[in-house]
Amino acid sequence: MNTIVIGVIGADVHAVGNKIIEYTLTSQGYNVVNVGVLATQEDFINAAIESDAKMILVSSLYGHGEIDCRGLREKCIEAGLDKIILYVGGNIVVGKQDFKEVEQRFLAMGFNRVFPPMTKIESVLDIIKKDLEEYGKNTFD
Amino acid sequence: MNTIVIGVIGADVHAVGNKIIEYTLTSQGYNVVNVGVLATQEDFINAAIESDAKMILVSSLYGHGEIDCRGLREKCIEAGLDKIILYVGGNIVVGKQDFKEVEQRFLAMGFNRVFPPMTKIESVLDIIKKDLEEYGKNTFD
Amino acid sequence: MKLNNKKLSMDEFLKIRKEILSSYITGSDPLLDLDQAVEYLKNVPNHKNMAYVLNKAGQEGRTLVQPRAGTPILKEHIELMKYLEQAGADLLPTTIDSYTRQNRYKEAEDGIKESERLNRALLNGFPAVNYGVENCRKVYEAINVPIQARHGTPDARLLAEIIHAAGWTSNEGGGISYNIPYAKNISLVDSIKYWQYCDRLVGYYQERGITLNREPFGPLTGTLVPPSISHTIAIVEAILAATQGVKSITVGYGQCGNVTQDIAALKTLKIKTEEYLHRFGFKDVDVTTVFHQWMGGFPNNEAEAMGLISMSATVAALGKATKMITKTPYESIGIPTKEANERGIKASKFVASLLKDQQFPHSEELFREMHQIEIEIDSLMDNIIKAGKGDIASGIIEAFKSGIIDVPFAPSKYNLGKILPARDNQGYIRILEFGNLGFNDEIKEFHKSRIQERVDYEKRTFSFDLTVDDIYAVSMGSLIGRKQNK
Amino acid sequence: MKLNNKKLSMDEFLKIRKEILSSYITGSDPLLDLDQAVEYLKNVPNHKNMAYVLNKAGQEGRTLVQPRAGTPILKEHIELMKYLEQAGADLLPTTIDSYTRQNRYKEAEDGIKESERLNRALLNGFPAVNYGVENCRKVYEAINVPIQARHGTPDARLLAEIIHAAGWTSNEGGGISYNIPYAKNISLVDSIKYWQYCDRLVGYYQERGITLNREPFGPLTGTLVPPSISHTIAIVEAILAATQGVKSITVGYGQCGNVTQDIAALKTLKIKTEEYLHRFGFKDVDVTTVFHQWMGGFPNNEAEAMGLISMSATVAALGKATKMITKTPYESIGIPTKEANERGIKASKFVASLLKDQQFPHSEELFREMHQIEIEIDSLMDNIIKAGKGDIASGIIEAFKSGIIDVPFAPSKYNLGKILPARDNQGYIRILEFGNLGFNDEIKEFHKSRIQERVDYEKRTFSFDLTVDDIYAVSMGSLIGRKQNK
Ligand code: B12
Ligand code: B12
Repeated sequence: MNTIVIGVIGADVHAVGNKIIEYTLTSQGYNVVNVGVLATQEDFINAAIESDAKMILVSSLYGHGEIDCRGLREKCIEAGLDKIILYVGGNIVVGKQDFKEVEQRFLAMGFNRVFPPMTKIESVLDIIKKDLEEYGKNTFD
Repeated sequence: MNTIVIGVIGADVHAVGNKIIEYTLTSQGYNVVNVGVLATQEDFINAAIESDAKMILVSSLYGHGEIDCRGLREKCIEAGLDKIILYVGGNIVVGKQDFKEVEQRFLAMGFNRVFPPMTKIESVLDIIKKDLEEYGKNTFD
Repeated sequence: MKLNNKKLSMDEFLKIRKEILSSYITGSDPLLDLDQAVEYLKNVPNHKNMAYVLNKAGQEGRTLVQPRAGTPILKEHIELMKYLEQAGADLLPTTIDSYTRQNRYKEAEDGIKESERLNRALLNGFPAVNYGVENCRKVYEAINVPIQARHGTPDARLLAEIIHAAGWTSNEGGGISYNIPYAKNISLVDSIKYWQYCDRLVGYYQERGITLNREPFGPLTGTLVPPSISHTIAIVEAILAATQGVKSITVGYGQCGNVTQDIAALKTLKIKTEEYLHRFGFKDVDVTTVFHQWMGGFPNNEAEAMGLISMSATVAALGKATKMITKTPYESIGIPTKEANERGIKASKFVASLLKDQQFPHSEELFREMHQIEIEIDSLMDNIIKAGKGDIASGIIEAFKSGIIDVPFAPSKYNLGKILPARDNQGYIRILEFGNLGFNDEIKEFHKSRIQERVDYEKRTFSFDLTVDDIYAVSMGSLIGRKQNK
Repeated sequence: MKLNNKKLSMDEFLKIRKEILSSYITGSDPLLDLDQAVEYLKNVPNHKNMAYVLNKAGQEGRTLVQPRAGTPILKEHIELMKYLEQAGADLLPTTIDSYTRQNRYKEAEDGIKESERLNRALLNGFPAVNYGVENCRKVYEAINVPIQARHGTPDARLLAEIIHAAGWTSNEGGGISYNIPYAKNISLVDSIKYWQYCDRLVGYYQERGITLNREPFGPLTGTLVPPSISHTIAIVEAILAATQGVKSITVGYGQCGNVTQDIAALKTLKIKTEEYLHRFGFKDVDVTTVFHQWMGGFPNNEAEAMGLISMSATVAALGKATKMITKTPYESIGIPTKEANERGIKASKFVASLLKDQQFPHSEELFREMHQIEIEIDSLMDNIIKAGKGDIASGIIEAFKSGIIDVPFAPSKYNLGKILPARDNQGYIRILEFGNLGFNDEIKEFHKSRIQERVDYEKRTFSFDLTVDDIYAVSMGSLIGRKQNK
């Protein structure tokens, strides 16, 4: 059973989507480790190490995502999580910005996939499955 | 007492503004001759000749104003109304168009003043007064 | 020939038909052969049949959404229709241009040409008569929901022939509602006859198993029309239509702005139409309702217009109208772009969908207003029936002549034009000046006392000023044109 | 130190104050001298005083409009405020950024710098503590309507000091409502103490003749919160505030979507708050209400969002809320531009103004729901008072611990998180899973039977699925997450 770490990064308390993501991924048969809201980068990384997770799914709703996510990939690598798949989604920047640009910014930070606002978790289950199947084909450094 | 001819030109039946214009100009002390809705260019001109009017105030609401108003100035001149002041207002073209352009088109047709949508008659009383005071200073041909 | 409310015989119908079809070139199209047209209409699937779709929505208690739209260039009109369907319109319209409405097909033709030449619309709608059956079928075939002609044509006989033969399953209008607010010199006798013909055409198809929908135009002048007056006219037109064999009728009403009065109006509209149809012997007519979002002057600001549109949609949904006609954020400016139209549709549909499981609760205030509207309708109908010595067609003619029924701000010289409406202190539309309106004294007293309450509150006098202020009020953000607002 | 509901003595207050002011550099500003602050606040004119303006609107039965807005760069924030005032906001907010809310002033400082460097907002609000009194006064002085801090800060003591001394006459929040939905690890005992201090500060000014307004945050998690739960928390916070000397309280409620439930909620909110304030001996507190436009997930399409906003405004106006907090067409996307914010304001204000002379009629359905909310509140309040052995502060702590009171979807570990809400067949929010909620059996039976009705109708089972579907529903255009919608 594949393990996915989920949580809401930074000073962000938006809990509803997080609870739904936990519920949905669990019913899909994944082992979900939820670090909850107000999670630090370390919370994500420690949970991923402990649970031997293949994927970290970061939510950021409140707009500070850009500040909060910087350096996560580097810290993962330092912690030896050199194959971990990183997703980010929610409302990850402040305001309505051109998504193409936003995506570039987060890809440059080392995320594997970046999702625009209103992407329901149900609609990305296929991608998650596929990416997990291909886990390990890439190392990130 | 100055006489003003008012009416709604063409196949246009919007009667409400027309009734209010009649009421408002009358209470301002003008002699108002109302040719009503569905008025032809001839209706306006005949009324102006008969009543010795100084101004014709054309309303057009339904969008066909551009077609309906063409040639009015020329017909006025032919009929000897060479000093008559011509106003047009309402929703004089189809749709939302740049008003500066619309104004140019109607000025080119020989109107003295052209008003954008939502110009309440109450808000142009001063201009009417001033233009009537200056009546005769210009002939149009 | 004297007018009365009798079904046109087949002979009469066919005789008039011949004349009509020869009145303009597109009338000679072989596709107007009745057998061919029946064949074509038989193939209209249920989901593209207005009568079917409305009846179903009525049974399910849903409120459908229909915009207004029409543009002169065929290709663009088709694009427009597809776009609005995509935007979520449950039902499509085709608004007909104003020259066609006055049967000025020559000027309409010029309008098409000019529009094509300048590549911008110089007509305010789609000139369906000029385009003829074949082109109208192209419109019908391009879309997947029912389509209806919406216009304002006193003599729409040729138009009706063409659109129905083209698969358009509904026609808006009526001998009264498309004359009094839309014409100046056309006699009511004539326009009612013309519409008896339009209805008879629908009856003809009905006899051949094809149910088409007819919709009297409820809002009339759209300007402070008290519900009982527009309802009475809708009821009379429903009876006239049913007499010619129409079986699917959608009666309409234009929002007045007081929520309770609007909901009372929507409820009584259906109740009283069905009641009078039954009284006149028509027991198998499907009656549905249409709510027109605010029909008077709109605010200029687009966000405010969206507020008004959505508030209207809230009322339509809570009042369980079968459909609502949407406005757009450009209403006060001019014919909307398709994008502006889309915004009106989307906002309205969202609200309707959100509220689909809810109703406006029954309350004393609601029942009181429903009762008020009902006794007013009865008073008017009694007088109309009396005036026609039992014949509703001649009754309505007489009633308009004497002012028993009177529509505020109507341009027609066949309308007495003596009544003046104004709002009371809660924004209900009441009547200030009755002229000869067929209201009994008790009803008049009620209206006067309600307006008096407002006049006292605002410390002003009973006069036309009230009406003028109320006409401007909504476009300036108030329902009631209070004195201190100036 | 044990928590109880007692007014802080002047000594205690001043002692804590000293600590607070020394906790961050801007706390040492001489403008925070209480005498100076009193002097400054004395010069606030009535039309810029939240307490005055709300009280007046409440008496006139009008519904005022207030947006949410805040941006990190001072100059731009001032521009934003002026722009929104121009757009028609009757009351102005300043939304505080999320780092400040967690007292992370260092990160807020970085956020300001980064935002200035990149010339785009990297913070989701205005970091008022970092800016200090002088800059906050610049905001106050630039505008002509009352201004309020809106945030979500468990420990807002320094923030409260700074904003009030700057002429901001209202502070949103409360020891419960700004903890449970906004924090994970902060103990309720602490946050209530922090807010006793904030309230005491307002009480301090009150004793010197300056009435400031306080507003518990009504919507909590904004997600399917049953009215009786949020009302009970609002009532408890009102009592806590009144105990510290607050005299102007605005209790809040987030729209649930069923119109009748919303209006019943608005009416009972005022009635029950006043009732309990009286019971606790506070007879001279002005109670006004605030209605939050839909607080859950919004639709993506901007026209649909405008529909939702205006429909919300319709409910606020008919329910006679004293003010409403507006949303914007960008809600589902991100912090709005000022233009998008303006659109929400204009649409809402238009609707409020249009409906100002109308009310939702009294009806059996409305009274039934009001009664239901009232008995639920009484059941919860009884249990809370019992749990605290008469002390409401320790009562609420105990109640949260045991789940007597429980907020759905709250992130706080001090919330039991066992209840699950779901809609019934008319869209009323009911409860599916009660955990230990302080409802008697009769009330529970009622909730279950109402949800059962829906479950039967949709032929599905009683489960968390109902809740999940209902959470998504509005953003997808339905109120009820029906099974067949999927
Ligand atoms: C009520 C109304 C109707 C009623 C009219 C009833 C009647 N017989 O009077 C009905 C429902 C019948 C109707 C029909 C139609 N209408 Co209409 N109607 C309106 C509406 C909503 C309000 C008009 C009104 O009464 N306003 C209140 C009065 C007091 O204001 P007013 O008319 O603007 O007049 C004031 C000012 O404009 C100004 N003014 C007017 N003339 C002049 C002249 C001068 C010189 C000056 C200085 C000032 C001035 O002073 C007046 C008093 O203050 C407007 C949109 C709007 N404004 O919100 C559309 C509108 C005018 N209608 C329109 C259209 C297209 C039609 C129809 C073709 C289609 C349809 N909807 O069925 C038909 C046309 C029928 C025909 N042949 O004319 C369009 C015109 C589009 C365009 N120009 O691009 C509008 C703008 C709506 C829209 N956005 O589509 N309509
Ligand atoms: C409810 C709500 C709140 C509640 C939250 C209660 C709680 N504790 O959970 C309250 C009222 C407390 C709140 C507070 C705030 N909020 Co808020 N809130 C919302 C709102 C309306 C709905 C969020 C929600 O629950 N949606 C329903 C769930 C199911 O959807 P979701 O959260 O989007 O999650 C789904 C998807 O996004 C996706 N998803 C999420 N993460 C990920 C990750 C990956 C990898 C993938 C694939 C998918 C995915 O899957 C989830 C399930 O399908 C949104 C706006 C909106 N969406 O309409 C604003 C919104 C998120 N909030 C916002 C803000 C600014 C705030 C506040 C700062 C200000 C305020 N309004 O007080 C505070 C912040 C507090 C804090 N420190 O975090 C902004 C963020 C702005 C931005 N990014 O530019 C928003 C967008 C509103 C706005 N337009 O201003 N909020």
